[in-house]
Amino acid sequence: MKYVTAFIKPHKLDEVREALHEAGVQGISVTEIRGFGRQKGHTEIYRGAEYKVEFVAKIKVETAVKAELVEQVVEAIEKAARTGSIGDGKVFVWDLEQALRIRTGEKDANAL
Amino acid sequence: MKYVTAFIKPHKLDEVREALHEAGVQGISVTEIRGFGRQKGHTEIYRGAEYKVEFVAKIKVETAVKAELVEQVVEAIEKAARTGSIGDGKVFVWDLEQALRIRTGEKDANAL
Amino acid sequence: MKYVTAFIKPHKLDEVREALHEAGVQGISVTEIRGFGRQKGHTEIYRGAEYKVEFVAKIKVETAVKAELVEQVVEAIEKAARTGSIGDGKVFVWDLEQALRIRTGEKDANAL
Amino acid sequence: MLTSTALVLLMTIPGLALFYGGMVRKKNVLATLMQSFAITCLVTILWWLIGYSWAFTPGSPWLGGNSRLFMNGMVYMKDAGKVMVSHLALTIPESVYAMFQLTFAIITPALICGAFAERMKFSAMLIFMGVWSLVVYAPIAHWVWEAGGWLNAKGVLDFAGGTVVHINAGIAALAAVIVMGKRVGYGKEPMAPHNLTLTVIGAALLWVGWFGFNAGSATAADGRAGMAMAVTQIATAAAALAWMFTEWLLKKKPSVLGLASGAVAGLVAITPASGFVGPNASVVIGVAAGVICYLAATSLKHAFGYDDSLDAFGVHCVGGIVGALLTGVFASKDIGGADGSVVTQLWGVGTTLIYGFVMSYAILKLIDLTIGLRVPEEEERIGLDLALHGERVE
Amino acid sequence: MLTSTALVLLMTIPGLALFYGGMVRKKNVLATLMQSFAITCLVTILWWLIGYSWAFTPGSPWLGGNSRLFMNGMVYMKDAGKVMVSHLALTIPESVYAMFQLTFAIITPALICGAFAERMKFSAMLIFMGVWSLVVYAPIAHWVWEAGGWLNAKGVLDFAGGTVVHINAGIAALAAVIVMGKRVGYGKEPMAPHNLTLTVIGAALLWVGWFGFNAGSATAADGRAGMAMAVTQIATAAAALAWMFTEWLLKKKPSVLGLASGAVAGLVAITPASGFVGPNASVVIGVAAGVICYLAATSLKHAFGYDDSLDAFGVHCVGGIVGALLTGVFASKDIGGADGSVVTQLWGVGTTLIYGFVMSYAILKLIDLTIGLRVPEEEERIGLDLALHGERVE
Amino acid sequence: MLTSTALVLLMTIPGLALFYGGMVRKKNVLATLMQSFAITCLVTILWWLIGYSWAFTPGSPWLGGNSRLFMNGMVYMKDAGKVMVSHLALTIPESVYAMFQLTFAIITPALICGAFAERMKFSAMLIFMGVWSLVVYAPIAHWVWEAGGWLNAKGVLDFAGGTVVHINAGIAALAAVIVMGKRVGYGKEPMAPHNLTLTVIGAALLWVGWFGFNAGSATAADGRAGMAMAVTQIATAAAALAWMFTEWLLKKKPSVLGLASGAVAGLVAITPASGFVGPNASVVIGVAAGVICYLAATSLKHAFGYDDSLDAFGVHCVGGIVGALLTGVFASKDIGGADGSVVTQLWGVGTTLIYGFVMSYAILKLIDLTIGLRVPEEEERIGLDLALHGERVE
Ligand SMILES: Nc1ncnc2c1ncn2[C@@H]1O[C@H](COP(=O)(O)OP(=O)(O)O)[C@@H](O)[C@H]1O
Ligand SMILES: Nc1ncnc2c1ncn2[C@@H]1O[C@H](COP(=O)(O)OP(=O)(O)O)[C@@H](O)[C@H]1O
Ligand SMILES: Nc1ncnc2c1ncn2[C@@H]1O[C@H](COP(=O)(O)OP(=O)(O)O)[C@@H](O)[C@H]1O
Repeated sequence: MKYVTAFIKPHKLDEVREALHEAGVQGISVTEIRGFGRQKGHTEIYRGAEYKVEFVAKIKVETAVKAELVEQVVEAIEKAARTGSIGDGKVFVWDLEQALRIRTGEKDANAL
Repeated sequence: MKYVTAFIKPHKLDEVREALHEAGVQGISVTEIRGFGRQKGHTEIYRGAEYKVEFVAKIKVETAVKAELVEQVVEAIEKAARTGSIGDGKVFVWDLEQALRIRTGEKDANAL
Repeated sequence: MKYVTAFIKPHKLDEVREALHEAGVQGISVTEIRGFGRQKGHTEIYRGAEYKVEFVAKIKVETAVKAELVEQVVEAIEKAARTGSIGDGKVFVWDLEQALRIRTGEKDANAL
Repeated sequence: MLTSTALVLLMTIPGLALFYGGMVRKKNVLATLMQSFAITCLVTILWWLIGYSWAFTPGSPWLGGNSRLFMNGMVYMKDAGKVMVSHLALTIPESVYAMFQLTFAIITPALICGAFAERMKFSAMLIFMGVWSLVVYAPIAHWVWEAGGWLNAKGVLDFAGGTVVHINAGIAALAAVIVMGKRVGYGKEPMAPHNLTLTVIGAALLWVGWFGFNAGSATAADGRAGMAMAVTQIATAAAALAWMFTEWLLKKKPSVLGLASGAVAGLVAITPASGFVGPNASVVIGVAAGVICYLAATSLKHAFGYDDSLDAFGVHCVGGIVGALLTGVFASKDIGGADGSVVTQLWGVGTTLIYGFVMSYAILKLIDLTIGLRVPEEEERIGLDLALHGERVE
Repeated sequence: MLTSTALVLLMTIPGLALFYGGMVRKKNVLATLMQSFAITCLVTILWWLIGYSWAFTPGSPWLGGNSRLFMNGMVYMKDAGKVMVSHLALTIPESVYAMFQLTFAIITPALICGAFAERMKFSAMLIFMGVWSLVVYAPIAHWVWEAGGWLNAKGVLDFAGGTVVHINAGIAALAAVIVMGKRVGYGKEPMAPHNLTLTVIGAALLWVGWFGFNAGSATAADGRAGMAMAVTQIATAAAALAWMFTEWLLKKKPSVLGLASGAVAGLVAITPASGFVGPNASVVIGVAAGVICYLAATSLKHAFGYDDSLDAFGVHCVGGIVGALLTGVFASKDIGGADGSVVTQLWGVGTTLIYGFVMSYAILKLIDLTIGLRVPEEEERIGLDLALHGERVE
Repeated sequence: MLTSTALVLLMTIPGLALFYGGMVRKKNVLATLMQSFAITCLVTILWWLIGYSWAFTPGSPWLGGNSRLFMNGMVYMKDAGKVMVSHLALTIPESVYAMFQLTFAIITPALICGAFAERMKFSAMLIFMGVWSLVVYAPIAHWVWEAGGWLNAKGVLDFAGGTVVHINAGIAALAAVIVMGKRVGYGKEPMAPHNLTLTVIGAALLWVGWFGFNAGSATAADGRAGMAMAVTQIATAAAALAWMFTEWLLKKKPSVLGLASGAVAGLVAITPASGFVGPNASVVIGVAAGVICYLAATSLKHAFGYDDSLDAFGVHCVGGIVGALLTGVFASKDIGGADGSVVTQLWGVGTTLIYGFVMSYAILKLIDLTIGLRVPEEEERIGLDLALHGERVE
């Protein structure tokens, strides 16, 4: 099994979710995060005091998939999340050792 | 060392935490996330406009443990988090390469 | 490639970010989490009812780096995040299989 | 009086709604606001239909008459220059008097909601409040405030509602707590207030609005109203500080919830006394209310183990009793035209406690046996906002 | 009257600001609050300069005169004991009358903001509101409320602004919606209200403030003001419950947004009628407003597919029409000194709809062709708070 | 007057509490609300004990007498029909006058809190405010407002508190800032306002309440009160727009914080002038206040590098000086019965600045040397909500 994590632009979440679904992914977990990277944040001004907000709001999507699906899944995310402008984000892939579905006790590939 | 991550129902956090403690785990980190899976979200209605909220609120629990503890830990989570109804969540396990306790500089197994 | 995750004290984020930058890291992702560990939470009292808030607010910093950078990176975090008092947090390192920059399609080391 | 009416409306919505709304968990905040708002609407309609007539027209010593059903006959006639007035307030139009009294009839049931917050069905709540308003509130208001009411005849003093409003609501709250039982997870899970900012705004608006409550009850902008305002302000401040310092002493930290709760306790306790006492007495009443209500909301509640979610009983019933009895001690002929008597006051307090408890308990039991009072456990877990109203904050 | 003025100011800031602010997405809440606040300031200055004079001094049947530009001649003279009074309100100083009327001139344009929330440029909004206030609001106020206005002469009844305020604002809202088009993502992305707590506070303050609106319009604290207050209270409660029960029936859940919206619909509908009808008529008006506005804000909007973000048209224009026509049905000589006529009322409604729509559309188009009405799509995505004002909530 | 009192109370809680509470970081919001609320209570009790007597009874030119300690002798007598009145306000009961003045005595110290927000010990704050209220506020109020006060005798004009309230609070704020030093991390870490929604609500309530402040200071609902209300409204709008446009010009974006701050600056500046000037002068005062306070809160603060957290000095002291001096320029005999003189006004401003600064500095130093003014750095980091009060928002 593989574990795929993607950092994407927030308004792309819906599209990525659908693309993953079509690629056969059954479950994903999503977190709101702050990204620091090439894309820069913005400035806020309060009574003359300027605050540089360094981060950009991003979404982290994570999903465990069968090893054979991983190519498709990465590609699906890439297509759905791409806008072509800076800050589109990254996809990372790890090897996953074990998986377990809590409800049924199913293990590994069956648990995804 | 192994790294264990579990996605569970929010109201199960306390029980899981205790179970982990009993299994000998000394530290955990917890994040609020949104889960998309077999369990479906709910509908909200505002002045006749219906919004399908697709996600379900879940809790992500992550902890690094000594390799020999991993079986017990997974089992502890499984037992504590199970309600038997859909949406109970998953447990994933990775291999972990290094660990470091920032305060003392201790490494690996000693750092957990 | 390696993937480094650190759990640190919130007010240390700025320093860690700068240290990572100096160590050559180009992008990081940051999440607000709740930590349970040796450092204990606090007590709140509302009309005589005491609530033990077990967790301590922590920050999770994650970044993918080239394998050869990993020593420096871990060290940079260690130095920047250390206050010497309990609750300074942990650093964990994994092996990373793939990386992809969504905007350009660049792969692995080039994608970081 | 128009102003006083607006101020007292401000007390319930948004005042009380926010005071309570800030104290519940986030998943129940809208449901809690909705209770105050819906009660405002429901009681208004019932008041127009029946309530005003039953409470404030002459009838028997036990209940008013039917002459003002549908606010019949209260109509203003422009050309004739005729304005109906109530026999209870000769200097203002009866329509204004009815509206001013309506705001009291609204806030009383709304106060009860604090007791069963976070677990009652909305439909059951509407039914309970509707019935309660007519068979508990209207009669007691009649007994105490209508010239022919039997407690009024006995000489029970209740300037602005210590007995009719606060003891009455507080004892109904206790009945509700007993019938309904505790919230799921009470004592085990944290149930900390989700946003005390709202609670502080609410308490502040209650304070501001209470001027309308107490000063308005003089039904004229004269010296008595002025004195009512002064003692209200002083007693409230004294009670807030008393609660805060007690907590500081016992729990090591002064809390904003304590300060705000103390202010409300002071407002409650000075209510029956406000047109009858002077500044020095008001300080005593305030301090007593602050300390005693603190103990009621903390030690007493823990000792008996009931789950009065937002301390409707601990603050309103207990504070109301403190105020009613001290009115008996301090009321001075000079100020209010009548000397007080603790024994007479006990009559008012006792009757209200007994009648209010028995009736409230009965109504609630009846509803529980028919449509049920509580939401299913699963809905309580999800939170009432989503489960009952399909809405969510953020 | 001083109090009424304070109460009506309370309606716009913070009342309306919060009512609207709670309904937008979090990224637009400050921008939405800012609209109400900036309009309050802008219209105040224009009123001092020109607006008051054009609306409330004698002139032609179409527009007032220039005698009160810069509030000229309204100055109070202490020693001479001289106080200027308006010919429209002989018992209060003209400065007070002008301020009371100003609060109406403020809330009317502020209501329009609900239609184009979350997408309009701040600069364009300021310009639109400034022009609209002078070329739409001032004339219509003059027609209906100044003794020499042509609709006034025709006998059109509008006690506190059903036509001048609500239909007027509501039809301008429709024009804005048509000119500006839908929000990016409308119908595809969720656009749920981010914090209904704010909306409930806002609705409650609108209700409280409306007493100033309706009772104050009697320009005296007499029996008519009292009756205006009573019918306002009853109609509002009836409308809120009507909306809630309709929704409960059709959508299975009673929502707090529905209850609050219904209350506002009731306040709107009773406005033109408040000094002319009695309690029973007010219940009918309330129920009608609750049900019809519910349908307007849900079915009607979906049927036509326009994006009236916060239902400024659906609640204010539709509710205003319901109220204006039912005033024709129920107005009674006994109460307001004049019998109502639906035909006469139709004159008022029709003229306002046509003049208001045409003028609003024209002004908006002109601005759109010159500086543009909408923010760029990227800024709409980021949210107006950051894009326009460089600020953020939390 | 009852209404005015309720309105002015509304200014401090919840008005000012929210205005300030929204500007601090989330970890300090409850502590900030608590300051306003606790001051309200504390000053009420001190006012009853001593403050009122020292400020508003005849005594020497420097301080009032002791005849009204414990509000002695102010009691209303129902049967005798006797009502005590103050020699300063013959048409209202003295109890009402004392309460109205109390609301001013409350808001003045509460304003100072803006300067040392996010770092002062709660206990130290209570002590400072208690002492300050008696040895700074009471004497200055006596000098300016009591018939025998020496500045009053000199002809210093201060209708509703430009000098007594705003300059006084503002200069104490500066003293506090100097004694206490900067917040930990000031200039390095972001300290952005956590929730400007609260700040906007607060500013709006300040505006609404200020009608009570300024119009109420006429101590009668006459033409002067009406004019006071009109100029308050116009000056506030002018100042808000002036601040907004200045910011728009210099920083490229109009902010809601700017608009709200400008409104407060305008309210401050028109306060001393409100019963003395007409509409046109009020526009000038408003614009001047908006621009000058903007510069004070931005450039001046940065130039000197002090940390006046919420600009209590920049807005209240500077705005108060602008208003006091322009009152000298514009006050007209026609309106207020007295012509203004800048020189006389300078006397009032100067004495208040010197006496206020020296005394405040001394009291603060004394407390600092005994129990200490600031919380430990660790507690400042955690936030005052948890550290001092054991509570948290969400
Ligand atoms: N090395 C990294 N490790 C973890 N997250 C990263 C890394 N680099 C970038 N990110 C995440 O991806 C987001 C986008 O990266 P950025 O450098 O701004 O643009 P781009 O993806 O177009 O190169 C960042 O905001 C951050 O959340
Ligand atoms: N493949 C996956 N990768 C990551 N998280 C998942 C995956 N599948 C499910 N989850 C998480 O587990 C939660 C529960 O999954 P769900 O399919 O709803 O029910 P069940 O666990 O009973 O099969 C989801 O809401 C999601 O947060
Ligand atoms: N085994 C672990 N797995 C994951 N996170 C951990 C683990 N142990 C500690 N943490 C995180 O590190 C934080 C600090 O740990 P703690 O035990 O309090 O102090 P210290 O780091 O000084 O030993 C915790 O709050 C938690 O977020």
